[in-house]
Amino acid sequence: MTQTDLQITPLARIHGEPVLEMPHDLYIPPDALEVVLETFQGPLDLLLYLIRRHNLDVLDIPMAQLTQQYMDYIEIMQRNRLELAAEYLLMAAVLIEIKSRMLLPRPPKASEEGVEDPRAELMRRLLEYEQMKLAAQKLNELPQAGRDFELVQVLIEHTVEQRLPNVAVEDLRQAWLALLARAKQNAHHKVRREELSVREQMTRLLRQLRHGEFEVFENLFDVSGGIPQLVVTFIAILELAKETLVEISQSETLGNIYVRASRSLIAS
Amino acid sequence: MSEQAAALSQADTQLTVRAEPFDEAQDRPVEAPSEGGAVPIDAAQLKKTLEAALLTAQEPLSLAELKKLGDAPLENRHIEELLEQLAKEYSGSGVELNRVANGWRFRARPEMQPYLDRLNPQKPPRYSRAVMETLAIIAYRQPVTRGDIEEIRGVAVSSQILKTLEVRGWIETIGTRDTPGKPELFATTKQLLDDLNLRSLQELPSLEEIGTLLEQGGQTAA
Amino acid sequence: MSEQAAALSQADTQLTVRAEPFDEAQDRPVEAPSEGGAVPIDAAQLKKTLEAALLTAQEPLSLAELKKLGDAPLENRHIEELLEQLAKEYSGSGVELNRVANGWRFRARPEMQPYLDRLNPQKPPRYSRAVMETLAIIAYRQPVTRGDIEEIRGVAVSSQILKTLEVRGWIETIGTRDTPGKPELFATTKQLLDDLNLRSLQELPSLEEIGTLLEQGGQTAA
Repeated sequence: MTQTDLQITPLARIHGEPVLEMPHDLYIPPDALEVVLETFQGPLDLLLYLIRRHNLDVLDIPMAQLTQQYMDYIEIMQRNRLELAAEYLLMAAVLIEIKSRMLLPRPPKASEEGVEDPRAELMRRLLEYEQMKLAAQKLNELPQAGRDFELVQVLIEHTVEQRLPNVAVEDLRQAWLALLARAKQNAHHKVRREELSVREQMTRLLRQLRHGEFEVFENLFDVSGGIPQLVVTFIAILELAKETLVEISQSETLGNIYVRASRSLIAS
Repeated sequence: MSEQAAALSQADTQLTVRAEPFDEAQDRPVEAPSEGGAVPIDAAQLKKTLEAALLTAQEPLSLAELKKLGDAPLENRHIEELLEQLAKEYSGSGVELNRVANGWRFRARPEMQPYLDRLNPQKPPRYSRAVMETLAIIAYRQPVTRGDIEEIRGVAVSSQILKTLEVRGWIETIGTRDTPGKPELFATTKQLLDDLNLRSLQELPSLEEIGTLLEQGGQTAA
Repeated sequence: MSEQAAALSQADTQLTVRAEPFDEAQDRPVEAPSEGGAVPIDAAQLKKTLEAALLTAQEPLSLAELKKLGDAPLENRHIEELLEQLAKEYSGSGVELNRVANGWRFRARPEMQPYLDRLNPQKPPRYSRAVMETLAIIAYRQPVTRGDIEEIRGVAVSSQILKTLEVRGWIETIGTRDTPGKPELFATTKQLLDDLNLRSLQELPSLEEIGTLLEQGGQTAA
């Protein structure tokens, strides 16, 4: 049980003081043990620690010694009612098993074929774990973006204002098509086909009548648009009347016909 | 790089005030000694640090912040001198060092933007189906109320959708219908026609045509 | 600045191949004409654009992306030449141009970090041993399942650990192993390499180099 290994990393730091070995005194503050326990990454880590601390040979582990030390450790933990991960107990079983197998005399025949050392698997795992443990340290030493160096990022001022979606006529057509398709599935949503020009005229007329005053009927027509245009405008006025969007009045027979937007239509 | 590192560690240890200020650019004593202020010895080193700080900062850095980069107390004008030198050094580059309201910062030169945009071609945003259908309904069936739109679409129309179209200047309310609740009537604007490059609504694909298209899909028209 | 703009718009229109390549640095005909390849005319302009792009980019830029900055099709080696020139120009500055796994990017020189930390005292947290060991196992043994990691570490690997690494963008699942339960296979990402300023996994410290307790203890290897 040499204690000369100076390279041991502290087991833990308690109140800033490194704890290099398990305290030997009778009383161990439970919180200290908890810290100690947390520093180990698992049973393999603990075993590696014990191997290094006691200068044991990984390739020829004295199983009795190692097992004894491991069990002592587990016992302290359990005595202090610290919750031990199941892996630690499993490892205890593994160690005891290896130890007992090593006590058994080797079958003479098998020894010729070079029966595997019961410790081989444990050794392999210890070496592999240690390699990864060291690799983790190395990785952690590599300079890391954000931690050890900053990335350059210069501003680009996007002077362009927020981009708005472009819409093409085709998009509108597709949207309407989708509506139609859906409307067909629900027969009660009847989508009437209507001359678009009528709707357009309806909107135009409503805009014209926005002021809320009576407008002379004839003034609503754009004669330059030709006869079809006149017809469409006329239908639009009828449609507006039907939808009670406009009021049409005539004070005397054959007198002027006036049209105005419904009172409610006049936007405040 | 190792040279760099060496220079830096040197700077770490040497940061005392040199009696005779050096003109770093020329590496010889400056003719006119500065007005008696403490001159940071390794101005070149400090400039490099300022450069790194400004290039990595996400926000403009104020003089107060930049001062923290010196190992010795610094005067504003020293920092400003270095910043102006830096700005000059970057004058031929793709970025520029500017003084802004809350400090100094680098930015890409505006002329670079068309090129930089090639790297981040923002996909043109698209309107949702709900927005497009609402627009189609208003375009083809105007003037319509929200209720009309909802009836045709078979689902509720959120205010957000109408707002989107209004803000875009494509629809407007042209009054209210004289029914209970006085619902607003929506219509499309001339702006929409302009944006779609149409002279009038009649140039929209006719509903007849659309119906035909649909029937090609093997369905019967309503 | 307007000069800049002028230069740029000029570059826009002039991008044809000049018969006699110019040495941009000296602005006179180059003695030895280049090996007959198309030489981008305004190499200085392109370099400036590359510079602006790299200084503003949030991520490393690949050659393929950098090529988009040219107005004419470019060969890799032209871009690489310019990048190397750029890197050299920045050699005396506070930042450096590096090539990493995902391409090229600028970073502040690591020596600057102690200074930059003064501006931004909150550092990203250091990862626990458990996280780093898990990362090491994934990095050196990839692709691995959670079971593989647990086997090596001898303890259960919490989902939190894997999550931490995934959120950081350092590991990802690249499929499942064809065994019962179809466990996910983890591998490291290019992002990890970028963040460690490496070009490939081969630049990670080699396991031989890392060694083991065995060699450290001066004992003979098996």
